Amino acid sequence: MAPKMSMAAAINAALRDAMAADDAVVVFGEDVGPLGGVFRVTDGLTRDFGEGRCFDTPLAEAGIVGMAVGMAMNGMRPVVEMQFDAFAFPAFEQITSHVAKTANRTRGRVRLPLVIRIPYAGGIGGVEHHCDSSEAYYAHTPGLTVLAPATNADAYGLLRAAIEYPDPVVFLEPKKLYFAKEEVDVAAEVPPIGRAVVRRAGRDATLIAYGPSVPPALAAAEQAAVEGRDVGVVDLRSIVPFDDETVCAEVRSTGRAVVVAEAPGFASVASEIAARVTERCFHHLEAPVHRVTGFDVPYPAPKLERHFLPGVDRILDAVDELQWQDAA
Amino acid sequence: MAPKMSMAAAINAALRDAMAADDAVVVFGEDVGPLGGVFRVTDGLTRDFGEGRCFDTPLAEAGIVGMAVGMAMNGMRPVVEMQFDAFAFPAFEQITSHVAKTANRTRGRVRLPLVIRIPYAGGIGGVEHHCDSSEAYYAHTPGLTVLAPATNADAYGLLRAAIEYPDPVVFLEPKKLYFAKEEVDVAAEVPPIGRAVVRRAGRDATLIAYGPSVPPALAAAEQAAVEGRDVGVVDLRSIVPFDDETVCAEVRSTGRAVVVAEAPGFASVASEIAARVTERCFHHLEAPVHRVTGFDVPYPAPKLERHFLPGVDRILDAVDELQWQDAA
Amino acid sequence: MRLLGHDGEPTGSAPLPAPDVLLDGYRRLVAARRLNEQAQALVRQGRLAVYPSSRGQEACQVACAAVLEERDWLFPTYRDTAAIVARGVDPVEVLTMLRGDWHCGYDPRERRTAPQATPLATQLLHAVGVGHAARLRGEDTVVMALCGDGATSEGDFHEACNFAAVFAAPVVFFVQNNKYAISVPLARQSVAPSLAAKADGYGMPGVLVDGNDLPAVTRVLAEAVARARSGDGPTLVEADTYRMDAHTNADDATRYRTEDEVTGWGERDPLTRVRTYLTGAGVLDETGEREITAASEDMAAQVRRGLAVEAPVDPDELFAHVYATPTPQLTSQRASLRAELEDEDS
Amino acid sequence: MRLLGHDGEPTGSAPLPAPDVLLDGYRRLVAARRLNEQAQALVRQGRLAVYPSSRGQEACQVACAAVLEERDWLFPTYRDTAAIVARGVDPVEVLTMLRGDWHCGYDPRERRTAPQATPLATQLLHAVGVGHAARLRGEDTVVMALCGDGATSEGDFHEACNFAAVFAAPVVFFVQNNKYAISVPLARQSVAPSLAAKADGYGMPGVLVDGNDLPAVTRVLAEAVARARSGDGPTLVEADTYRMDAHTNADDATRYRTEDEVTGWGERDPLTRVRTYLTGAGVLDETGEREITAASEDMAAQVRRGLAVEAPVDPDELFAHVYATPTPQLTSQRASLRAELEDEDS
Ligand SMILES: Cc1ncc(C[n+]2csc(CCOP(=O)(O)OP(=O)(O)O)c2C)c(N)n1
Ligand SMILES: Cc1ncc(C[n+]2csc(CCOP(=O)(O)OP(=O)(O)O)c2C)c(N)n1
Ligand SMILES: [Mg+2]
Ligand SMILES: [Mg+2]
Repeated sequence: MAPKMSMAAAINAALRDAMAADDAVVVFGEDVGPLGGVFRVTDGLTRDFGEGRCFDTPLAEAGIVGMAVGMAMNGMRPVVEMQFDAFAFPAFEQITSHVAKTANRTRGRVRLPLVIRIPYAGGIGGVEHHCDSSEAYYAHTPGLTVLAPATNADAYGLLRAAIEYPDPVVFLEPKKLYFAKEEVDVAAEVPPIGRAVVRRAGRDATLIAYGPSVPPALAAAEQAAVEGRDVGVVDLRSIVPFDDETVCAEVRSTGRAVVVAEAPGFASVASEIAARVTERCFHHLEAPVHRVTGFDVPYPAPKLERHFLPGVDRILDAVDELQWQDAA
Repeated sequence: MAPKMSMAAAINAALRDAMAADDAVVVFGEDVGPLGGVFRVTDGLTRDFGEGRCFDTPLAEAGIVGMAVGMAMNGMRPVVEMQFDAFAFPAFEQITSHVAKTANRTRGRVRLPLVIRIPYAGGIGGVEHHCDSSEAYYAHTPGLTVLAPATNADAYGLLRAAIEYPDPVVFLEPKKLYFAKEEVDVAAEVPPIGRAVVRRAGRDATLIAYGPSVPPALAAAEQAAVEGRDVGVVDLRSIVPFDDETVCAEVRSTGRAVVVAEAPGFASVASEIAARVTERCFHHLEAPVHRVTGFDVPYPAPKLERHFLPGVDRILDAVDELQWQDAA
Repeated sequence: MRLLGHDGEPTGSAPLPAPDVLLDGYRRLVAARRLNEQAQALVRQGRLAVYPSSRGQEACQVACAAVLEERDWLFPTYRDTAAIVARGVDPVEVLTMLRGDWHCGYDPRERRTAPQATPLATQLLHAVGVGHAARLRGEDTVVMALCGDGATSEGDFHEACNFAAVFAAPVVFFVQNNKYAISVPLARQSVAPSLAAKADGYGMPGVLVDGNDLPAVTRVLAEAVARARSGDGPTLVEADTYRMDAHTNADDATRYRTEDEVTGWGERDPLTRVRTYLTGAGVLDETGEREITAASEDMAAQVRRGLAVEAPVDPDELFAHVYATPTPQLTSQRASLRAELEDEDS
Repeated sequence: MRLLGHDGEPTGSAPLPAPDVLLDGYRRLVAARRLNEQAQALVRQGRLAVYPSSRGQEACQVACAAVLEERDWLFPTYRDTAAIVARGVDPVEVLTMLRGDWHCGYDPRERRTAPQATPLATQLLHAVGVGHAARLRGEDTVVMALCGDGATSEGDFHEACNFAAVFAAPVVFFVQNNKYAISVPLARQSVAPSLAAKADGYGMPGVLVDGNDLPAVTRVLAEAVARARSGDGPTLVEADTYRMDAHTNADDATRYRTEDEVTGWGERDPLTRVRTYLTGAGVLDETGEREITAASEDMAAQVRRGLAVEAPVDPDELFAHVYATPTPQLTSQRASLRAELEDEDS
């Protein structure tokens, strides 16, 4: 049996193993050095690999990402941390105008093998700006690869894959999953980027989720089973590229789908999933694809958080609405 | 008959009339002063209203938007210009973390009546960074109101409405429409924010478009009519708030819809429209809602632009694919 | 710039304020210290989720509020709770954010105090905008904009300083250089001779002041405010101070700094030297001290009482303030949440 | 810093380079000028969509390339075509972007010359990254990072300077202060005594140099390169120069500056003073001048020939480079575009 570790520990292990395997891998950001990051994800890296391989920078996110672009241009594989979701926004111009476009701009002559790690999404009762779900901004930007692990094993494996990838990856780490322990086999094969996984097969309906929404989706499926419905769960893992094949195969087989995501729903990744699944599976659908997402409001204060987040009940309600019976 | 003017002139007139009507309206940005803006949209404002009412700033977009936030906090109604789409990205943090959220953060005690004008989208053979369609980023951000006029009269009317609005508005001005002249009745009633308009009624299918995509949608409908199909066109005008009522009424009556937009399609406003129309009109749909959008690639070099942009042929192809006949 | 040595002896570089003025300042210092300690205690008791303490920085906190008129504006950060309270905002309201009730606990318009800014340095630009708006209307409002040493590395700091200088905006940029940005020491933030030296690059005066010296900080800030008010534009003031507590309670400061360093700064405590001086000057005796302590205890008790009440938060508030008029989308989302909650209740 | 006066007289503040070195510099100046003029002509003929000219700034363009070794990197902007060509990149390739063919016409790796940056100041951070990467590997690469006066107002300028200083990165920040950012004059960009003064705030040396004085710019940049190479970190160099042409052909400079101002700067032309000096020193005669002109005409003819060929652009290129391996989405989008084009053709 593989050892149990938290997602934070799994990511730490992935960074370590990648750094040990390749001298070109360097880690930097705010507080990632001696402190080991505010979530301790980079714990011990400076101590074990030296200040040249894992270091703190001045406090400036565009600076961090911009420097990573340059280092990637010059033979390195930078892995940078944005301290929280909303604190990646100062780097937005660097991300959209350079990280995403440099390979294309140079007709593939300059690729940027870098990873932007972002502690991601909510559910931790954080104060404002600490719980945003920003995947839509990145997923909409051509040239970025956007990953969001939901299990500790995937966090390890996908991060290893991301660091080895020739193109830039935005790596979204669900904060609320950082500390629960699960088995992680670091010797397992690295999962391919771009492939979803069916976490639970189901004949009646399909829940499509990623990152922090996978656990509530699984819990909802569990609960639905109790209530007599066989609901499956697809964990996307990779938002870009999108695994149409796996997702559509499931939806075609069930004829009903609900997308679950924390971000506000308007013009979101959930919208994309609903639209593309419908385009591809229209004649298999018994009901429109439903979306269970955050409301179209700024991430709320901690005391209102539970009303905002897509939880088991809201998912089950959406499943109930999938027109199981002819209208009366 | 109302006089003919270009969209650039209509926007200039809206700024002038708003400045004349309300001393609190101030215009600033890069090159908007003596030069009158790189598109001459602010031509003559400094001369006619003085340096205090229309002025150039240092070259820093976060600075411009951040200063606008402060001025709006303190009784002004700033209208700022971002020189081109992609040059609004340095202001992204100010826009998402402050412009969009200040009213909510303060429980409505501090509202920000400001307008961010952005010369928007492509079709002008511009070099890189000058043709991006960035509406998805704004539309996904709760707290922003996002408008995109397609006619010169709407450009005038919606900008007047935006300046009078109590909340911040992102105002997207289709660059490729800046210079063609149309009749504009500045005395006409100001159109309400949040209402789409049916530009062309149609019985067979509905094209849903906004901003720069409205003219090709209308041209496609024209062409379809020649080919014997009665295709309608809805011009959204307001992306947020979204006019579900008007859009869904049209789609329900035709049973077929195509969304047309220039931005890359993935996780875009077009995705949202397809998803929400499907949610609301599922049982009226004869075919899945199609999307005709930019490809999921960075905005291309001028010589490749025509392959990227959704044009009449591509729209007609999408209409053709709306399953008009039983599969053979 | 220093007026009062660590030992409470006047340095003589400029006259000290009148004893009663200084006594009043001392009263505020004690209140600010008590607030910091009370909030920390509330965190330990689980009544507050988090508290970024300004213990050790109280002279800065008190001074930046004291030099402002009612018509001026204060732009604080998450660390400046004591300054906000010194400006007259109810401490219970200020702490609302940190108990998870809402993003900004107070009405920013009431005391002309902006919401506590979290995204670093962003608020400095808002401060410039507020100042420039006032100036365009011919008002003589001054804006005090606070940030930390770490925040000076952000692009927004640069843009704000430059905009203020170019527009001669009535802004005082007050950097509390407390030597750390969470764990990152000043040396990793800047290798400039001082943060005040950054003023050169904007064409504005830059002043470095002992941030643990209440009369000195007050004097320097008052001068900067006067300059701004008279139309001579912004000033950058750097206060040399130290964050005595960890970044927040969630932080483990032993990972990045030594006990010795902390102890060393403890000897430069901003309260002690004023107390020593006032006692020496015969302005403060045991009765006075007791009185001051009692007042601060009253305030602390009021805070405890205020935070003991668990105010229910209405789920409708999720939707109420995003737009002046909710969009049809928000109206329908609110309706569906209400329906859900009714289902739950039934 | 100035070595050669407007009148071509040595100022004596430092020795001039050897005559043959200066003659070589003159040759490059003439080539750069000719390139600017040729490109402008091509715009008028509709062969180029747009050209941001560096006429008047040729001394800067030539010097910043000349002081670099092959192993160094150059980070240019849209205005620095002449510098890129001086670095050895084929002018036809460089101009590819401006004729609408592709975003970056040349292979950045071949001459270690980054793509011409359009989003202002963003490239300065990339320069720091390239330099820091080299330094971590123990290489002595130097990075020359160019920007304009306007770009110094951007947050990225600040962050780049600060990162470079803190990491002692081997970067030379070279600001061509040509007095305008499109229409916005320097006075609206900064009220600092100089842009070089911004260096103080980062703890790096800042040097102001006459940007129309080839030997002076070369000397100052060479010193900065040497400092960077020896591990002593970055330098900020400000060149006092002037943009003789409009921002681009799309711009109407008469809206914001006077003819007199332009004429005045014409008298400080960077070519004239070197020519005057070299002629006076007997190093340049009519034959030499003719030879140099002929060489530059050859280059111009080559540019004309190169741009006369309309290279077809393959629509597949839309999808080819976005990812090393196209996503399934791009593969299917490419297929549908191909099908469309086949339909068109048939
Ligand atoms: C844009 C942004 N990036 C990162 C953070 C996370 N963060 C919060 S406080 C802090 C350190 C700030 O240091 P400093 O400016 O010195 O202020 P201090 O906390 O010492 O008062 C960091 C990195 C943030 N709030 N905003
Ligand atoms: C981030 C960003 N904002 C705005 C622009 C539009 N723009 C292009 S050049 C320019 C002026 C730049 O002035 P300066 O830095 O002085 O360089 P110069 O053109 O004079 O060489 C502007 C505003 C841009 N390219 N990037
Ligand atoms: Mg600090
Ligand atoms: Mg310039």
